[in-house]
Amino acid sequence: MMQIQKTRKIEALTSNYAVAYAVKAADVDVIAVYPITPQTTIVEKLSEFVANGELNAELIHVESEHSALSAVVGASAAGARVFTATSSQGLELAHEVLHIASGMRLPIVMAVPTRAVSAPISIHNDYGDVMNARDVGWVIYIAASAQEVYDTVIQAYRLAERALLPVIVAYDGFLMSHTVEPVELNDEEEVRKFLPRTPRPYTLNPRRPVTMGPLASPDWYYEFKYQQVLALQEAYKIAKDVDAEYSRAFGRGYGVVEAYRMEDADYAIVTYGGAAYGNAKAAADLARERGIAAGVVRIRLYRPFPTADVLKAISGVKALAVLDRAIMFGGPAEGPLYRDVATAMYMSGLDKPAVNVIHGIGQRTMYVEDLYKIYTMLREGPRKEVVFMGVRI
Amino acid sequence: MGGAARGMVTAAQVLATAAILEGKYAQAFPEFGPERRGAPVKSYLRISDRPIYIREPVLHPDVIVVADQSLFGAENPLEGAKDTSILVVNGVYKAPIKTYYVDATTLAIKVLGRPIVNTALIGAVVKATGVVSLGTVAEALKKYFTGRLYDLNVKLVEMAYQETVGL
Amino acid sequence: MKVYYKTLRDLPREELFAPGHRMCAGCGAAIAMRWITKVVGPNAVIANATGCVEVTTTPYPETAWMHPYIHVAFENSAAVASGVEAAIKTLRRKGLWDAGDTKVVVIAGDGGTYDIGLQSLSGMLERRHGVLYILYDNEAYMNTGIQRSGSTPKYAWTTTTPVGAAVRGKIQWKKDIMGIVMAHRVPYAATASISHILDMTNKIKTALEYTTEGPTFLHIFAPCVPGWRYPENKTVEVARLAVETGYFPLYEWDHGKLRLNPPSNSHIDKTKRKPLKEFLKLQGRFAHLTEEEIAELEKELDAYWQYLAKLQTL
Amino acid sequence: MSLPKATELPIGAVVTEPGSTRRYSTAGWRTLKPVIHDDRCVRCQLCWLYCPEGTIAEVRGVFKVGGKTYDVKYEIIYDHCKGCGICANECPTKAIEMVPEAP
Repeated sequence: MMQIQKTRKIEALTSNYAVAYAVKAADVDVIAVYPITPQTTIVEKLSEFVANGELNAELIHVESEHSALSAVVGASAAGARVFTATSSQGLELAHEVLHIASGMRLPIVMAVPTRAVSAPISIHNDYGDVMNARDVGWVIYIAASAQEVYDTVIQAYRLAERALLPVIVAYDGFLMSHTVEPVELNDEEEVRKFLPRTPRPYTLNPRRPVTMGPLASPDWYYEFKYQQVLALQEAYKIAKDVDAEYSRAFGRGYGVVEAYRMEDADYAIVTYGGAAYGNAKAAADLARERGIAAGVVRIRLYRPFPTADVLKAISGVKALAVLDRAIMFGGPAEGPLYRDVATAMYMSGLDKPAVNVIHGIGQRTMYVEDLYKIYTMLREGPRKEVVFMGVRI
Repeated sequence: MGGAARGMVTAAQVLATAAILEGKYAQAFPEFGPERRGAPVKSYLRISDRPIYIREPVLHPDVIVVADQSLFGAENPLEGAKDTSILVVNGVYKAPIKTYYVDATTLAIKVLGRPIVNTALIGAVVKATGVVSLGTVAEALKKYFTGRLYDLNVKLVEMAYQETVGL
Repeated sequence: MKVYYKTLRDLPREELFAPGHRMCAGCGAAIAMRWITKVVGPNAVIANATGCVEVTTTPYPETAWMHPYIHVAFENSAAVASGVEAAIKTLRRKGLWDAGDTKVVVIAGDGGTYDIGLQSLSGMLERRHGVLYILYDNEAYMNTGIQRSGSTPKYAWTTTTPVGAAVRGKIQWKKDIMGIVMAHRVPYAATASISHILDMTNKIKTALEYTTEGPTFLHIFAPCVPGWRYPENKTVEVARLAVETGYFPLYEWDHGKLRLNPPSNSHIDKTKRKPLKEFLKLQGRFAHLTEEEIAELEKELDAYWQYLAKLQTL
Repeated sequence: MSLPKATELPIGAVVTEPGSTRRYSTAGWRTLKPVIHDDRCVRCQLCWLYCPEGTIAEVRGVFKVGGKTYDVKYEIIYDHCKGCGICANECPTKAIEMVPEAP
């Protein structure tokens, strides 16, 4: 026991710094980033690593997020291990290239400390940005602690390079990106063993010339899109394997879905991200103190959607609420995760009362008491319509 | 709570770092805005022996640190205070709860030559709470300062620790 | 420029750009591509912006390219090339690149350079990536069916600058892209025309070699048969007249010095230039021009030459 | 024609065979085709130089034409000639003639 404690290296880091440490451990070759709040401290830390010679990488200070993602597409196509990061408007500006990166099957890793999208402009946190990128063929993780952010970036490289898919590692802007927490860092040599350099089938190399990004006519285009469907399906399995392998190597694992006090829960909140999950756990504790069998399910792997694991996690409850931190306007329900959960339930014939609660928009404080109320609401019989919690109506 | 330029975000981070170095769990986060230097800013800190998952602002703090007297006019730093809460204040202020005083501004000017009070207030918090040791604070400061500035800040923490008075 | 090819006999013989591509019969850009690929040689990565060249050369499952080639989008070829260059640099440093001294070349049209791609081009130039950026200029968005661009000359007809009773063609002047590039203090930038192959190939090679110092830029004049409305056998003739009338001067910016190249080096003297009309009259896009309008264009061309003359003295 | 299935194609729409447009003949694009009258050809190379398709081949050898001996001869690869006529237009000795395609 003493020995283990001796070798553990625990640092006080924000989630943004945790990303930078993971990128350094992964021996990334090319980084292209553009400053945007709350992502900026990632690139500041990485710049420091490069300046100090701790990270042997080219850091491209691009002139926009569109170019940031374009540059890492080019670098990844050339066979380099790459990294970029952005938030909010930056992710929106790069949106075009998101589709291209996944269409070209490039193993890019991008960190997204999430932030509300304009207008009006807000630098604060919600998931309006990354939810706009949820269906573009990227794998998306949503982490809930600085430790998990660190671990997930490393896992993301392994998954990306095995599935040949780009990966977003998202987490709460400010609420995590700027929050100092304990993070246990891995030995960098061990991380490099966990992330061996495996040759990719195609790269831009004059010794083996290929054409990337061609024109596909109606006779061909659909097949490549279907390939992406299969790749995302496969990534579900790979993500589980990678998490298990990581857990064996470094002693920390998360699964693709995390459940809190769900063993005997009658009512569940299903959600994502650090603040929603942490506060929902506190609310579940409170609810249990007050006699409600409450639990929380957290979606860690958001794309591909872990349908089987989610359905399993909620199979025993009487009713559930899906707590969303983004508004997708004009749909049958405004919460993106709710649509996923409802679709998954419908497709599997699972019929349970399920309500969509939206909260934490533009970093409106989600008090534990608010989330506790979700449990009482579920007990009383959930409403059909979407609940916009915390807004003045 | 303090003006942004007074480094209250860093102060909370240093304390969190010290707690983590001592094997505790900690969480330090500022309340953010696009404000520039000098605007009031709140910074939160939780320290625990168990993992911390709650990510709510600290509603009922055990310790309230006020870096700038003027905030008592503009804000209410004692909002949410419990009977058992402790106030650590730069200068003199009469509050209805247990209060620790330190003239952080004078100390900072004396040591750093500038009225940057955050590290002085770290010393005051350590005196008031004993939540971490001065030794680990000095260790934690290494992550935030180097060279001469590090030496001066360690000195400032120690001086503030000595000069903090509880009433 | 350095002279790598003194006569046509010195030019590289190997074809590195496959036929069977779907560019129009008589395409000026196709001539440029043939010579770019030959001169650049096999050890290079090509990053291509969306445009005519891109769609006509990569009809899946075929490609005209013999080089490693990447197309990502319209506005970002300079950013993509920045990433490729950075990747090769790091991988070489780490001993993970097995192809030696690989060059990076961008090929983009005027839409992808003057307009939508200007920002990423500027970023690449400012960051001084060792990339050769080649603009093939056909003076409009030809890929989408002849719409005006920042490069379209004044009074030219396009589908978005039609000739009507109130407005007759494009009402603005062509943007000075070379001036914009030169303002980035690149080591080397030059203009070239598909009609003057020795000049063009020596400039491609010079610009390629100078990428060891930073970004270099070539502005290649490439006439477009359907867009300019001339017979498809006249492509080289039109390009040659563009040079001989002074409409498209051949010059180079070599480490801060501007030098006019033959035959343009004699063209500061107006009498040495053929009348602009000879270039205009071959093309349907200028068929509506009145004598007054031609006179205005000539006047503006004179002013441009005076500007070049001044630049040459710097 | 039966095309490959999604799972049989290289991932990411990568084209793995360089220069493979060569398989596609553009001969059908022509209405007129160039014919080189070798006796009038002075080997100036301009047709080879300006061909947008690279379909004018330089054939090395010993060629005796009208009392002159050349080490090269130019031949058109008709599979890829689109019949644009630039070669004929640029030829200084009018050695290339554009003739209608045989019906």
